[in-house]
This record gives sequence, C-alpha cells and structure tokens, in this order.
Amino acid sequence: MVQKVHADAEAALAGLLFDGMTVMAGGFGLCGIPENLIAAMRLAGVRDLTVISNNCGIDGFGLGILLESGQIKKMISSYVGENKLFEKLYLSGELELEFNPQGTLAERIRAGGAGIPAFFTKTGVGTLVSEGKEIRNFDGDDYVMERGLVADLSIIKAWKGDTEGNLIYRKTARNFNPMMATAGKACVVEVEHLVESGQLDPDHIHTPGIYVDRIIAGARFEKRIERVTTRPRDTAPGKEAV
Amino acid sequence: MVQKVHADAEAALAGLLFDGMTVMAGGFGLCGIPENLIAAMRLAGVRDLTVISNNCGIDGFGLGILLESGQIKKMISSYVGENKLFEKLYLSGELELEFNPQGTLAERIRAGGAGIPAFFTKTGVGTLVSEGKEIRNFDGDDYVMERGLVADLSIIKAWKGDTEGNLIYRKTARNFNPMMATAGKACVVEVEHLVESGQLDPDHIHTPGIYVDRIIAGARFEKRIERVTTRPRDTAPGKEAV
Amino acid sequence: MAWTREDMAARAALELQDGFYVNLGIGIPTLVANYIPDGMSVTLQSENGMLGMGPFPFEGEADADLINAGKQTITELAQSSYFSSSDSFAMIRGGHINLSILGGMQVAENGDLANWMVPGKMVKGMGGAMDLVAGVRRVVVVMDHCEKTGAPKVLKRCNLPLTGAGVVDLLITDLGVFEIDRKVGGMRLTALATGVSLDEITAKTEAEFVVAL
Amino acid sequence: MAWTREDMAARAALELQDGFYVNLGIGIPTLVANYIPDGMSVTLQSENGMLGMGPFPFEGEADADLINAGKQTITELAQSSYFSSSDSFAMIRGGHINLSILGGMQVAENGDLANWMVPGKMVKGMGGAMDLVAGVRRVVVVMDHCEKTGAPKVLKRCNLPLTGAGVVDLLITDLGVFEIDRKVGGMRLTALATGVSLDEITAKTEAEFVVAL
Repeated sequence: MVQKVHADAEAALAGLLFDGMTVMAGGFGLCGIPENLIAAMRLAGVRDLTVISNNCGIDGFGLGILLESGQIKKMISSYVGENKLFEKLYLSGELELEFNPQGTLAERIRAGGAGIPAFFTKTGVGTLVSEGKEIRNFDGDDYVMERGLVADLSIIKAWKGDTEGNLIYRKTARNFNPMMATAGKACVVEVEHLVESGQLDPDHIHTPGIYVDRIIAGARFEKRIERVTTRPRDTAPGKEAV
Repeated sequence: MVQKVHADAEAALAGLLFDGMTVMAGGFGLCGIPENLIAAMRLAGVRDLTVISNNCGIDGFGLGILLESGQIKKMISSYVGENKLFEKLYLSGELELEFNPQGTLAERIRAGGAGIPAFFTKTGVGTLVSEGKEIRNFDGDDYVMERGLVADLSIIKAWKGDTEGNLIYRKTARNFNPMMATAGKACVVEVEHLVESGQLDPDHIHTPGIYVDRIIAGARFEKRIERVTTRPRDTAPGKEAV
Repeated sequence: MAWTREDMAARAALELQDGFYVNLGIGIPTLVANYIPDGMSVTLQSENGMLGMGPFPFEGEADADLINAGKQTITELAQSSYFSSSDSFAMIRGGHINLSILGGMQVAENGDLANWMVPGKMVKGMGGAMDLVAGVRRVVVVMDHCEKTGAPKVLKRCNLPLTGAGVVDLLITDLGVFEIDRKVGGMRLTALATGVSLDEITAKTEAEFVVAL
Repeated sequence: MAWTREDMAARAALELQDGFYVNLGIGIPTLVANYIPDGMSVTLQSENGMLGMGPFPFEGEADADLINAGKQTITELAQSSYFSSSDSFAMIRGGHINLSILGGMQVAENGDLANWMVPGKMVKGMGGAMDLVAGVRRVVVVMDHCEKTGAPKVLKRCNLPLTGAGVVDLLITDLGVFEIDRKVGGMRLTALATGVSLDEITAKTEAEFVVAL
C-alpha cells in the first residue's frame, strides 16, 4: 500500500529537492503558509530556486528566510509590499522578479494543474504585464494570452488532512493552496490536524487526495499575524471599523 | 433590503424568460437537475430555447419535457445516450445539437463565468470537435482553442441554500451546477433545504451567494434514478460488483 | 475459443498498480474493478465528480444523489471525495489520473480511437471520453476484436469519427493484446487469447502489427 | 479647505447600492465601510478569498487564519463564505463584483490608472489591483488630488506604469469629484469639495475636464 504520511518535513521532502528547481508555496502574506516545509527547505540548503508565491513572507519568517539565506534566484509573485529585503534585492537587481497580477497568477496556476497551456484575460491589457504577449480581440474587447504555470514541487498548508491526502482548509488560509496542490509535479502538504481516512466529510473536502503525494502533521505552527488589527470591547458591533 | 428568496418556481422565473433565450441547466443525467424550475419553464411556454446542459433528461422527465413540448431549438451537450426522443430529433434534423466533450463543456462554462473568453485544451484535437477551430502548438503538443460560454439564465439545483444564496451541493448531484451558477446573466436556484443566513459553515459553501439572484425551496423533489443498480445483502462488501 | 468479457477484464486489471487513480468506462471496463488484487490500493474516479467510488448499494439503499458516470447508483468509501464537473475534468485533463480503461468501436494502428458515433445511425455523444483519452497518462481500450458481422475493428485507419487521435497505449480484445506506440505509431501483438492462433488473429485484423509474443 | 479622508470615504459611499457586492482597497477605501447607510445591505469581498467581511475582531480574538487583503485581522458574518484565490479572481474577472473602490497614484483623463510602482524607487506589486480594475463593473478611485510636492496627479496621461488602461469610472479626490467616460475618454467635474473653488481645482489639475457642477 502506498503510504502518503511521512514523519516530518525533512522526510517528506527527501528526494524531491534539487538546485535550480521551481517551487510553488501556498499562502497569502503569512496566512496559510507551509511554515514547517519552508523551514525544512532552509535546512536542506537547496539553491537557485524559482519560487512561485503570491508574496515572499516577511523579514525573518515564511519565505523570507529563504531570501535571507540566498536560496532564491527568482520570484514569481504579485506583491512585495511587506518585505523590505524582497524590495531591496529586487531594486538592486540581486533577485529576479516576475510580477503577475494576483488573479492572473492564481489562474495561471489553476490552468497549469488543469492541463490548460494558455488562456485569455482582460487583466493587464495596456500595462507592462502584457508587453511581449499576444493580444487578441474577442467580441470587441482586448485580452492578453497568459500561460499555465507548473512547478517541480508544490508545498501546501491545510488545516485538516487525512491519510489519503484529502484536505480541508480553514477560512482565508485557503487562498493559493488548492490550485498549487494541483500544479506541482510533486505535492507535499503540512496540516494542523492529520486524521484517519473517513474522518472528513466527502462533501467538505477542498483538495482531493489525488493531488497529494506526501503529507505530514506539522511539528509546530507559529502562525504569525502580520497586522493584528482589533477593536476595543466597547465598540458597537456591526459595520464600524472594518 | 434585496430579497433573494421567492415563493415558488413560477415567481422565481418571472420576468427572466423570453423566446430565443439561452439557458444553462445543471445536472448530470437526472442527478442534481432543477426539476421544479424545468417544470415551471414548461408551464411558462417560453420557446426557441438554446439549452446548455450535459444531457437532456429522459423521455418524460427533466429537460425531456421541454423537448417533448417543442420548446428547445438547440442543445449544447456532451451526451444523448439515454434519451430516445433527443437522438431521434437530432438524427432527423429537427433539433440542432452542438456536441462538446464533457470536460470542454464544463471548462467553457467555468471560463464564461470567470471572464475568460477563450482557452486551449488538448481534448478533441484531431477530431470533429476541433474542426474550424484554431489549433496551436505549445511545448510540442497541439491544442484547440475553445470559447467561454455564458447564458441569459442558469437554473440550478442545490441541496442546501441560505437566504443570501450561499449553496451546498450533495454528493454527485454537484456536477455542472457550480459552474453554471457563475455563467448565467441571471441565476435561479432551487434547494431541498432553505435555511437562514448563518446556518451554513462558511468553509463548506460551494457556491457563494454572489452568484445567486433568486432562490426557492423546491415544492417537490421526485429525484428519479435512471439506473437503480444494487447488490443483494449477502454480497461481501468491498470491491465486488462495482 | 477466445477470451470472455471476464477474461478481458482480468487482463486489463494487470495494468493496475498500487496507488493508482483509475477511470473505468462503461461495459467491460467496469468489470475490471472486480479484479483488483488483494492488498492493492486503487482509487476509482467517476468523471461526474467523485474519487473513491464504492460498490453498488444494497437493495433499498440507492441514493439519487450518488451515481457514477454510467448513471448507476453507487456508494462512497472512507476515502471518497466529491467535486464539480469542471474540477473533475481539470483532474483528467491535467494528467492526474494514472489510467483510463474504456471501450471502443474501432482502434487504428496509429493509436486512433473511435467510440462515440456512427454518422446518420447512432449517436450517443462523446461524454467524457474525448477528455479522458486526451488527458489521462495511459489509455487502455477493451473491445471485441470484430463486429458481429465479422468486419474488422482493428484497422489501418478508423473510418468512424474519432474520439482521439493517437491516444491508445494498449488494446485488449477477445483475441489478444496489442501495445501501441502512439508517438511513432505501430502495433505490437504481445499476447494471444486462450485457444487463438496467430493465423486467426492475423486474418481478423486489418491493421499492420509486429508479433512480439 | 478641502475634504478630509473621512469626507472622501463618505462621498465614495454614495456609490453604494442595496444588494451590492463591493471590493474595498487599502487606505481611504477601507473607511467607506463606515458609511454604509443603515438598512442597506452591502457585502464586502476580500480578494484573498472571502465574501462577507466583518469588522476587526475584539482584542484577544484575532485569528491568524482570518485576514483581509491588507493582511489585517478581520471577522466573519452570518452570510460569509470562503474560497480559493482562483475562485476569488474568477468572481472578480467574471464581472460579478458590482463596485471596486481603490486608491491611486495617478489618474488620467482617459481613465488610465497607475497605483502599483515607481520605477527604480518604490515597488509594491500590483497585487489584485489589475484584476479588480479590469474585471469589476464600476471602478472608483479615491486619492489626494496632488502629490505632497504639489505636483498634479490628475493628468492628461499617466507617466507611471499603468495598473489599467481606460478603467476608472469615477475619481474622488480631496478637491472634488470627476466622472470619466472610459470608452470615449473625457472627464467631467461633477462636485467641488467644501471650500474649494473651480479656479483652485483647475489650477491643480493637468487633465482637461468639462465642468458639470
């Protein structure tokens, strides 16, 4: 019987890493990132990575630790905003960076996993993003052709997973994880709660196990929050202070 | 406050029907079909319909009743198999029929709802399906360009829905319903269980309410089964007789 | 003498491997599920939106919301999951299914497959077959070697509308087994059914093939 | 005299309608949520994968798995739902969101918007802004009328890299309100901020505009 469950992040990545590889990493900001697998990649020391991820963590956490160690050669992302080192390395030319609109990035990954080599979108027409790409008019509007994206490896974070690799995400920690699970030649997942097959309702599964090659219960989840924004208890509930 | 909940199928379709319109109808075979809304369309007598649906029901049930009444001018489907009248009308030329591979049909509808006017797929290359369409080579393989599909109206069946239009489907009755909900200019849904907003777990919602314009608790669900296939009680459980 | 439907299903089951995700077509391919070896884990996909298809329900327990792509009532297993048709075919088109076993009307020596219509006579529609043969990593066709009239079905070129061009990897008929190199084209006969001679299968096959028994 | 950030948010809130699904950008647009009229039902979308965004959590109740697109902790409401980034942008790109209110660095008289980078100096990335302006049915930009240096930001043509070409329907600044015909091009000044004269706004605007007060 094929065994998807591995003991820890190091074991789950064994044999899958090589210099120059392309890796997709789930998460939006620090929300829903595979923090245990990222830490294991840092320890493994694999280099010249092309990393596909909406952001690149922050200084000292998330993918930021792979930037600091110089393991990343190129990022394919939509947003740099919260990471000073990321912005600095890019502006100084030390890091290649391919900017994708967030929705185009999400759709390229979904297309890659779905066997769609290219699609047309209105996003980015008339901007830097569409330069050098085919523009085509459909029914009176211009669209740009974007290509599907795949990776050698996708590293994913889910809330619950079972031994068959079926996954359920929690709240906005879902984000890029489901598409990335489909677009890696190999897919390794860390979950907060690893359960036996049969414990997840088949109607609630977000990522079917077919996409998951290896799964671990994460040893430790720091789950840092970038911007803890709260309201005092005496605020009236409802629409204020959104 | 905008009110999505309507009293019955007739009320939910009021003002949305016109001759010559294009309608998407969810379901696979008779599984997950909007039977109350189909019956109301029959009663409304709207004609010259182009219907996008994987199948066309069976003789006397589901979309089959709109075939019998002569309300359908054209079908866009992947399978005719179980409907004798459908096959007969097509072979005699009385019904236009555009065959789409099932996955291409599903993806065209998903694309229509997602603002993607066209995409490339390997499905159907070298067959009748790709005739007259653009073929393009990506990375050594040929793909055919397929267009997104939208409709004037989509009629959908879900298991549970709330007053905001959030939907949850049950088992394989999900099928084409979620994509179709996104690709109709208007979307009307019938559910078996209509609940108050807040009764559905936000992580379990398959179709967010933004896609749903009108919703009803179906008056009556016949839920016919095309092929009741069972095994006797003394069969050993497991892999036999799948 | 030749292979029965059960024999053909049993032969097709030799293509299964532990951990495989497999889509089985209607007819003989469905029977393959009965020949999954003990201890081997194979997950069946149903293209209408399910992974982990279980056996038929017990009498009286059929659920209208739980059918397979052949519209038969089925059951779920511990590992089952449900998804939409677009997600199902994203899985198929994206190459995530290891093996597709399906029926055929005609197979040609270049790997072409026809199984969805006879112009002017019979039209079922392609359903998911075109997506399966285009997207699944390995495609196995199981069919009778000849028409009931005796006309050959294993041809130099299909004369019925294609389901896919150059898509078949392995052909299992009641008379034998052929490997097909779908990139270059070309068939190799790798097994004869019980009691079938090389002369017989050669006589009943229009396609050119190399003998590699 | 001119409008404050709160005044601008209040003016932007006049664009809301009952039943609208709305995406609010970071900064002043976020404040618009405070001006939703009583009895009006407006559902806020957060492009990282949520519909029905609620207020900030009470102290001590922040949830790391529940943030908005500005990475702030938020809460859910009775009608909330979660979805993936691809589903979120399918919703945006597919034209299902009624209104997008976002900030800007420059807006041109043809409806062009720049708000994501200053070459060689500042780079944030476009995030979801390019998708929002391309896909949402109506796009409202809220920004200061001029740079801190006094340089105009309402221009004949943007000189920063664009976020979208011909995408802005309405521009609200601290000095006034402009409607933009993004098909034909052309701005119409429809309101002046409190205490702002036509002379002042004309002097501080590079773009050509028609006065329609």
